[in-house]
Amino acid sequence: MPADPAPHGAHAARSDGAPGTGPAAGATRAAPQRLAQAALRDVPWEVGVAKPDPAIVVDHVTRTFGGLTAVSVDHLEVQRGGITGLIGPNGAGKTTLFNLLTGFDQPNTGTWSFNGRDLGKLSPHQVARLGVVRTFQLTKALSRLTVLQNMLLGAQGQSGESFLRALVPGTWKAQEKANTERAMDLLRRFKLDAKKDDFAGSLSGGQRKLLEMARALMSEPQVVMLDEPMAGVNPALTQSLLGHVKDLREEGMTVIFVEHDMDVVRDISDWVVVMAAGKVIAEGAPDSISQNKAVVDAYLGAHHDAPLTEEEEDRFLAEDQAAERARREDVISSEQGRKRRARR
Amino acid sequence: MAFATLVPGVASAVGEQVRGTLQTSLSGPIEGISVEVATPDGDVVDTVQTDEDGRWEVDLPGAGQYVVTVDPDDLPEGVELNGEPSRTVTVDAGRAQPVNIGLNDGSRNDGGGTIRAVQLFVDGLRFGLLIAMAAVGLSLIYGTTGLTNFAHGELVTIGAIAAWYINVQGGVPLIPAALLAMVVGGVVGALNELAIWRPLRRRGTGLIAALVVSIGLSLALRYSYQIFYGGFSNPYADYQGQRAKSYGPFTLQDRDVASIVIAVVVLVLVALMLQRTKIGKAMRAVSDNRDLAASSGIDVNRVVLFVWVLGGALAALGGVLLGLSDQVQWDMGFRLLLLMFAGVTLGGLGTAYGALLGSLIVGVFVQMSTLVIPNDMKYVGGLLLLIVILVVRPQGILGSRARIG
Amino acid sequence: GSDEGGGTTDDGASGEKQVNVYGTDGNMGNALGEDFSDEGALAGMRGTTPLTELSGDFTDRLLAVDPDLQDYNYAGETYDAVILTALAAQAAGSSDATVFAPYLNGLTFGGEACDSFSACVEIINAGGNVDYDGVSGPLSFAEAGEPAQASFGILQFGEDNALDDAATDFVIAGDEANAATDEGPAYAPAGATGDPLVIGTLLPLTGNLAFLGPPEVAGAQLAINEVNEAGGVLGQPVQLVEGDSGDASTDTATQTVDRLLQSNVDAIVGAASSGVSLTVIDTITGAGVLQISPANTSDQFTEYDDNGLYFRTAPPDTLQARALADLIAEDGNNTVGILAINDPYGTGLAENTRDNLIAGGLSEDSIEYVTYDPQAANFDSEVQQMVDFNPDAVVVIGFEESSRIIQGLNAQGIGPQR
Amino acid sequence: MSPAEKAATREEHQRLAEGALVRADNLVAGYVPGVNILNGCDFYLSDGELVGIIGPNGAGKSTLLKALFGLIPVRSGAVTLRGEDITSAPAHRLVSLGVGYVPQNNNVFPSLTIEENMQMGVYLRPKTFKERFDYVAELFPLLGDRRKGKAGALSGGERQMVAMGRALMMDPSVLLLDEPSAGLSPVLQDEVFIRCRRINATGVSIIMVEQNARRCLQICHRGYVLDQGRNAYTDTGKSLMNDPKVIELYLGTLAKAQ
Amino acid sequence: MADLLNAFAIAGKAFFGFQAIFFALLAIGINVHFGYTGLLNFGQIAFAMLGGFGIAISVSQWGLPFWVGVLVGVLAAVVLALLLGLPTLRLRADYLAIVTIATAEGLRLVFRSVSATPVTGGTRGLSAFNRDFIALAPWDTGRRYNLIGTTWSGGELWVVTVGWILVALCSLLVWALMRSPWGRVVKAIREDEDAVRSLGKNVYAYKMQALVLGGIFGAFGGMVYAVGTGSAIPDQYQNANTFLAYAALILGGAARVLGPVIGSMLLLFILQFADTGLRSLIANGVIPAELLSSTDVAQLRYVLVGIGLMLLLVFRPQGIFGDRREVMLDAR
Ligand SMILES: Nc1ncnc2c1ncn2[C@@H]1O[C@H](COP(=O)(O)OP(=O)(O)OP(=O)(O)O)[C@@H](O)[C@H]1O
Ligand SMILES: Nc1ncnc2c1ncn2[C@@H]1O[C@H](COP(=O)(O)OP(=O)(O)OP(=O)(O)O)[C@@H](O)[C@H]1O
Ligand SMILES: CC(C)C[C@H](N)C(=O)O
Ligand SMILES: [Mg+2]
Ligand SMILES: [Mg+2]
Repeated sequence: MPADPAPHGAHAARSDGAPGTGPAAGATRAAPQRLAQAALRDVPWEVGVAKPDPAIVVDHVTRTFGGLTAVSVDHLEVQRGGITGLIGPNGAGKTTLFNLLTGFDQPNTGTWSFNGRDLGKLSPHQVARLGVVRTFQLTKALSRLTVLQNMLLGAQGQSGESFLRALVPGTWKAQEKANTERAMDLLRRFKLDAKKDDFAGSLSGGQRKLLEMARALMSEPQVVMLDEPMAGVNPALTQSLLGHVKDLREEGMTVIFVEHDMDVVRDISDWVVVMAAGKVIAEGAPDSISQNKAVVDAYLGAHHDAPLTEEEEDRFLAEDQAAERARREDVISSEQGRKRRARR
Repeated sequence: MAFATLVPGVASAVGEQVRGTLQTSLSGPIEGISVEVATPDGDVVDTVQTDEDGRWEVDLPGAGQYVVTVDPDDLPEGVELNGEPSRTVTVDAGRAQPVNIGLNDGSRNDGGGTIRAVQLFVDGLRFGLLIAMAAVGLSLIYGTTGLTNFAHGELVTIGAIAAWYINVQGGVPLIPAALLAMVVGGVVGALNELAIWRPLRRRGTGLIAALVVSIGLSLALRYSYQIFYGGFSNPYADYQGQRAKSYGPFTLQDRDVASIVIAVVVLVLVALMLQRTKIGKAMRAVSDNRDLAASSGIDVNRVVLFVWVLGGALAALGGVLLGLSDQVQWDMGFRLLLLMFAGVTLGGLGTAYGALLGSLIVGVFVQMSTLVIPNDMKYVGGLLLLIVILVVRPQGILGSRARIG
Repeated sequence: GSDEGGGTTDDGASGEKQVNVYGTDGNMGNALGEDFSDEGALAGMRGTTPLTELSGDFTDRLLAVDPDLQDYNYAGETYDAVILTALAAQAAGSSDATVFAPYLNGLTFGGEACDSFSACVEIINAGGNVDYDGVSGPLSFAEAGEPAQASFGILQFGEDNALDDAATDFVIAGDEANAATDEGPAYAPAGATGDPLVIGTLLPLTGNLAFLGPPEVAGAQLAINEVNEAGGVLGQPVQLVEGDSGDASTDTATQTVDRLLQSNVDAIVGAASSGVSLTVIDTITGAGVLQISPANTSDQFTEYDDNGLYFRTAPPDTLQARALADLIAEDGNNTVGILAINDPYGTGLAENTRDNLIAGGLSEDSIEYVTYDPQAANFDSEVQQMVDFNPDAVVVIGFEESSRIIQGLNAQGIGPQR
Repeated sequence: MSPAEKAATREEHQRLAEGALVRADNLVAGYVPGVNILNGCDFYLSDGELVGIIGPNGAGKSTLLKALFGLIPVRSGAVTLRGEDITSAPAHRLVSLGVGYVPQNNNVFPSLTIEENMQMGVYLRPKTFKERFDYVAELFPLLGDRRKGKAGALSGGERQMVAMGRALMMDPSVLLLDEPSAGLSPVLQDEVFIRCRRINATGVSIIMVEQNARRCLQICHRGYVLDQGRNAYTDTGKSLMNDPKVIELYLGTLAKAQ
Repeated sequence: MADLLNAFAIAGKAFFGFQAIFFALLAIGINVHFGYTGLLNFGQIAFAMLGGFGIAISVSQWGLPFWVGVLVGVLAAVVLALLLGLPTLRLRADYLAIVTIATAEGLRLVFRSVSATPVTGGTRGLSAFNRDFIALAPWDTGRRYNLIGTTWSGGELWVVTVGWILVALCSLLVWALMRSPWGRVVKAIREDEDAVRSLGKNVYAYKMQALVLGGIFGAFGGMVYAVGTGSAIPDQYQNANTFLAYAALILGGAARVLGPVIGSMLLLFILQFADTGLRSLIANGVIPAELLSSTDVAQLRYVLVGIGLMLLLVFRPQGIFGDRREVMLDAR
C-alpha cells in the first residue's frame, strides 16, 4: 500500500468534488501527491507491461463459452493505489474478466494474484474478504432491504454477523452505530440519504447503480472493481462522484473500473487498459488511447476525440439517408415503401 | 339372534384334526396319495389316501405335536415335493389344523416369460408419459406466470372424473368422453385463470401468497370432489378386464399401448407447438419477461389463458389415461402431484421438453427401483435420483445456468 | 380356467395356471365389486372378515336408519360397541368412563344371556348378571377387552362381482375359554340415575376407509336410537356426537378427538383403522375417556398400555389370520403370494397369516410377502413381483386400493378372473 | 422565471400541446399505494418530433414512460394518442397502435435466442421478419452473427443492442426509448444517436430518456427536464443545453471540458 | 346461538392446543428458512419427524431418559440439515423446494417401511414415551381442568404450557437474531446471493446456519406433537403439514417474528371452526339436514378451509403482520 496518503492531495481532491468546480483542475493538478500517476508516468504504453507496484497480476487467463473466447489475457498488472480504466467494445470480455478475478466464474486456464497471493482457488466471498470488492453491471439491489441496510451489509468485519455474537447486542451495537454513520456519509455523497429507509427494490435504475457502488465502498476495500458505475447516472452527479473516487485513491485504494463514457475515463483514470475480443489490445495513460489506431478502430470509432458535433451528425445523417435511399430502391419491396410513405 | 344361526366352522368344536389338500394348479387335485400321521415318537395315528378332491383328514387323539408324512412316490409326472416329505405341526386343543406339505409343479418363480427389468422399464415409460402429460401444464403455468400451482393435481382429477361421469353415468363411449373431459379440463383451467389468478395478478399478489392460495384451492377442490364423486375408486365402463399381451420380454394391455401412443403423439404435438408456433414463442417470451412481452405486442393475458386451457386439457387427458389404468379417484391427481413436481423440476423448470424428459426419468426410475428396494419404498428411489441429479446439475437436466454479472 | 384366446401370459405348454385370490376385511365388501365392470372379474375370490350372519331383522333396522347402505361391514360391531358402553354405564350407575370401564368385560360373559339393550337392562334391574351376546357374536371378552373368540365370515364373490350370499360360510376362530373370568365390580342398584352418557364417534367419513363409514355410522345411530327408546342410560337419553376419523395420512382424527373431548364425551366409538386409533389412543385414554373400536383388528392393541380404557368389539388379527390361513391351506395352495398394505393392520394381518401358514407346514420359500404403499399412484411393480413368483394363491390385504391391485392381477392372468 | 421554466408550466403546456400526437396531462402515477412518483406531469410529443427527457436519478423519467405506455396504473390525468384516450390501455394494444417501447432494465428475453428476441419485435407482423432483421443486423452485426445464441448469455452492451434491435424490428410510428445508449461502447452510442435521428427523419416520433444528457439534447427537437415527478424545464434541446441552471443542476461540466 | 357460541369455544381451544404449537414451531422454522433466508424448504416436516422420533426411539426403543431423547431429536435434525444442506444449498430456490419435498417424503417412506419396523415401529410407530415428561407437570395430570370455557386434561395442559413457552423462546431468539447484523446478512441472501458474496459474506455458511436453526425449530415442533399425541407414527408426518405450515406463515406474514405464531393459531382455529361451526349450524337447523348431513361436514370443512385460506390471502396477501409494500416488490 502506498505509505503516504498525501493529506494535502486528499484535501485538494475533496474540494474538487463539489459540483461546479472547474473540471480542468483534475488534469492539471500537481502530480507529486498522486503517487500512482507519478509511478506510472514512465511506464511504457505496451500491452502486458510491468508496473512498479502491482496489486493485481493476471497471467494467461482464458475463458471460453462454447466456441466463443470471452477472455484471453496473457499478462496484465494493475498498479496499486491507481485508478485503472478498463475499456473495450461491448462483449470484449470486461465483465467476464471481473467475474473471473473475483471468483464468480472459473477460467479455463490461468492464474492471478492479489498482493502476491494466488486467488485462483478462492470463492467470491474469500476474494472479497481479502479486500477485492466488485460491483455488478446489471445491478443487484437487495430489494427487500432498505437502502441503509444495503449499505450496512457492505461493512466488513462485523462481529454481529457471527451467529452467537449476534445474540449479544452489546458486542455489536457500537460497531453498528459507527457503521451507520459512515453509511450515511456515503449515502449523502451519493444523493441517496433521503431514500435511506426505502426498500432498495423501489429505486430507479440509476439510483441502484449508485447504491451498488456506495455499498461496495462501504466495505473499505483495498481494490474496488466497478463495472460501469456511471452508466445511467445523471452527469452532474457523476461528476461529483468522480471527485469521491479520486479521494479514495488518495486514501490508497486501488480502483479498477469499466466505463464507456470516455469523458469519465479521461477524467479520472491513471492508466487505461483496452480489451477487445477477450484480449488486451492496448494499455497506457489516458492520452495514449485515442492515439492508438487499434483502439480507435475497435472501440472509439472515427469521432473519438469528442462527441460528434451537430454538423458532423448532420453530415452522417445525410450520408446515411442517401445510402438508405439507394438501398431501399433495390432491396425493399415496393409494398413496404408504400406503407411507410402512407404513414408519413 | 344371529349367533344361533352359525354353522359350526371347520376350526372349532369337532375335536382335534389334521387335514389338507394335495393339488397343484397345473395338475389339479391329486388322488390316491398316502398320508401318514404319527406322533413325534413314531407312533402312527393313521394313514389315509387323498380323495378325488385331493383332500385328506385324520382325527387325532388330542392336542399336541404330530408328524405328517406324504409318500412322494405316487405323485404324478411333473409334480414333486417342494421340500421334505414330512412336517411337524402343533395342534391346539379343539382345532382342525390344516397341513400344507407344499408341492412343486415347476410353475413357481417362472415369471410368465417376461424379463422383470424390461417389464418394469416399459411400465415406467408408460407411467412417466402419463406424468409428463399431466405435468406439461404445470410446467407451462410455472413458466408463464411463475405460479407454483399446488392445485394442478385437481385438474388431473377433474378430467378423470368428468370422463367417468360422461362415460359411466352418461353412457358415452370412453373416447368421446375423454375428448369431452379435455374440454372440461380446458374450461376448468380457464376458470382457474379468469376467476382467481388473473384478478390476483392484477392486484399484485406475490408469488408465495399465490402459492398458498393454490394450496387452499387444492384443498377446496379436492374435498368438493370427494363430496360429489365420493371416496371410492371407480373404473370406466370401457376397456376393462383386458388381458396383457405378450411382446417378448414384456407384456402390455392394449389400453396401455393406446395410452402410450396417445401420450407420445400429444406430447410431440405440444413440443412442436411450443417450438414452432407463434403462440409457443409468445409463451416462452411471457415466461421470460411479462412486461417486455406486453411491450412487444403480446396480449399477455390471452397467452396465459391459453396456457391454462392447454394445461387443463392436457392434465384432463392425463387424468383419463391414468384413470383408465388405475381407476378414477377423488385424490388421484393430488397423489401424483409430487411426482409431477419432481418430473418438471428434474428436467429444468419452465422448459416443456424438460418436463417430458424429467417425468419419463421419474416414472422409469420409480418402477425400476423396485428391483433393488422394497416395494413400499419405491418412491424413495425416484426421489433419491431427483436429489442426485439436481445436485450434479443444479439447473435441471435441460435448464441452462444463468450468467452472473 | 384356461379358456382365454389370444396372447396371454401362458407359462409354457401346460395350460394356464389358475390362481386363487383371497381378500380380507379391508376389501371383502361389495364396494370392491363395484370397481369392476366386466362379468366375472372377481368370480371366486374369497376372503375372511369378522362377521356373523346378520339377521334380516337387523339389516332392516339399519336400512331404516340409512336407506342407502350397500354393505354392513362392521355395522354390527359398531352397534355392539355402543350397546356395551351404554350397558356398562348403566351397570356402574355412572357415566364416568373411569368408573364404568371395569364393568365392560364382565358384561360379555357369564350370567344370563341377553341380546338387546332393553333385555339386558331388565336383567340388571332384576339384579341378575348380564352376558350380552351381540349382533356380531357372543363377544366374550378376554382380559385385554377384546373378543376371545370370533366368528369370521368366509365370503365369496360371484360372477356379478358382488358377494355371493349363498356361498358365505362362517367359521369361528379363537376360544371362548380364553375369555376373562373376572366379572368386574358389583352392579349399581336398579334404576340408578346420573349425568347423561355422551358417546362420540370417530368413524371414517373421509379417507381410504370412507367406504366403511356409512354402515358404521348407521350401526351407531341405530344403537343410540334403541337405547334411548328403551329409556336411555341412567334415566337420561344418550347423546351422540359424531366425528370423522379421516385416515392415517391426515390429522383429522386428532382434531376430531379434541373436539369430542371438548364436548365432554364419556366414550368414543372408533376408530376403524388401527393406524388411526394408534394416533389418538393416548389422548383419549389419557383424558379418562373410554375408547371402544368396532373395527380395529391389529394385534398391537392386545398388549397396549391403555389405562384399562381401550376396548374393541372386533377380534384381533391373530384370530382372523388363523381363519384366513386355514382357508388358504385347505385349498391346497403350494405357493402363496401376500400383497399387504403397509399399515398396522396390513402388516399385522399379513405377518400373522404367514406365520400360520408356516406353522401349517408351508416352507418359507413358498411364500412371497410384499408390502405396498397405499398412496402409490400405481401398483405395476407389486403386481409384477407376483407375476414373477407365479404363486398358486395371492392374498390381497388392503382397503380400497385392493381393486386396483386385483385389476392388475387380472390383466396379468393371475387374478380371480378366468 | 427563465423561458425554459416558463415553458414547463401547465398553461404553456396546454397551449402548445394542442393536436399533439402523444399528449399527457397532469399525470399522477406511482407504484406503491399512497406514494405518487409522478406529481402532475405534463408532456406532449408532436408528430415527427424527437423529444428528450433528462433529469436526476429517480426523477420519474422511466416512470413517465411506463405511465405513457400503460405499464403502471395512472391515478389521475390522461394520456392520449392521436386524440384517442389511451390512459392505462394495455401495452399490447398500444403496440398494435404503432407504439414501441424499450425499457431501461430487463429489456431482453434471456431464455430466448437473439433471433427469437427479434421475432418478438415483429410479433404482430411476423411476415416482415426477414426484411426487418436484415435491417437491424446491419446496424448491430452481432445480432446477425449470434442469432442462435441465448440472449441471457450476452454482455450488458450486447443486451442493449438486442433491446434496441427488438424495438427497431417493430417499425413503430412512436418510439419510447429508456436510456438506449447506456452500456454501449462509444462507437455504438454514436450509432444509436445517429440512428435515432435517422429513424426520426423517416417520420417516426421518438421520446428518449437519456442520462447521456448532452448528446440527447444535442439531437432532440425539444427536451424536458424532469425533477421529482414534475416538469422543471422545457425548451428546445439546444437552449436547454446552454441554460446555465440546467448545466449546473443536471448536465455537469465534465463532457464540456473536452 | 348457544350452540354456535359453544362451537366457537371449542374451536377456540384449537388456538392454544398443541397442534397450534406444532404448526407454530414448524412455521417459525420455515420463517427462518424461507421468510428470512429465502430457502424454499418444503421438507420441514422431515425435521419434525426426526424430532418426534428422536424422543420416541430413544425412550421406547433404547430405554434412554426423556431428555436424552430430546437431545437425540435435536441432533438428528442438525445432522439432517447438514446432510441436506451440504449438496443442495447451491440450488436455486425452486429446485431446493423440490429436493426438500423429496427428502421429507422419502424419509417418511423409509420410516414407515416394513424394513424400518425394528427401529421406527413401521406404520405402527412408537408410543409410551412421554410418561417422564408428563410426570413433571406441577399439577395433577389425571384431572380435567376448566379454563375459559374449555376443558383440558392435566397432561394436555402441561404439554401446551411447555409448548407455548418453547414457542415464546424460539420467537424471541428469532427476534434477537433478525435485528442483528446476522439477520441482515441472511435477509440479504434472500434477495441476491451473488451480491452478498461480493461483499465478502460466506453465503453457504449462513444458509447452513439458517437451515440448521430452522430445522431445530421444526424438530421441536415434532417433539411437541409426539408428546402431545403420545405417539410417533411416520404417517403423521405427511408433507401436507409442511404446506399447511407455509399457509400459516403466509397467513401471519412472512419475515415477521409473530407471523408464524399468529398464523398457526388462526389456521387451527379455522380448521376446527369449519367443523364445529357447521355442525352447530346443522344442529340448530340453520342448515337443513336434508341439504347437508353431518356426515358431509367432514369433507365440507376442508372445502371451507381451502376457501378460507384463499380469501384471507386474496384480501390480505401480505398476511396479518406483513408489509404490503414489501410484498408488492416481489410481484413478478
Ligand atoms: N455465460 C455465458 N455464456 C455464453 N457466452 C457468454 C457468457 N458470459 C459472457 N459471454 C460472452 O462473452 C463475451 C464477453 O462478455 P462480457 O460480459 O465480458 O463483455 P463486456 O466486455 O463486459 O461487454 P459490455 O461492455 O457490453 O458489458 C460476450 O460476447 C458474451 O456474449
Ligand atoms: N417498482 C418500484 N416500486 C416502488 N418505487 C419505485 C419503483 N420503481 C421506481 N420507484 C421510485 O420511483 C422514483 C422514480 O423512478 P424512475 O425509475 O422513474 O426514475 P428515473 O427518473 O428513471 O431515474 P434513473 O435515471 O435513475 O433511471 C424513484 O424514486 C424510485 O424510488
Ligand atoms: C375397517 C377395517 C378394515 C380396519 C382394519 N381391521 C384395521 O384395524 O385397520
Ligand atoms: Mg460488461
Ligand atoms: Mg430510469
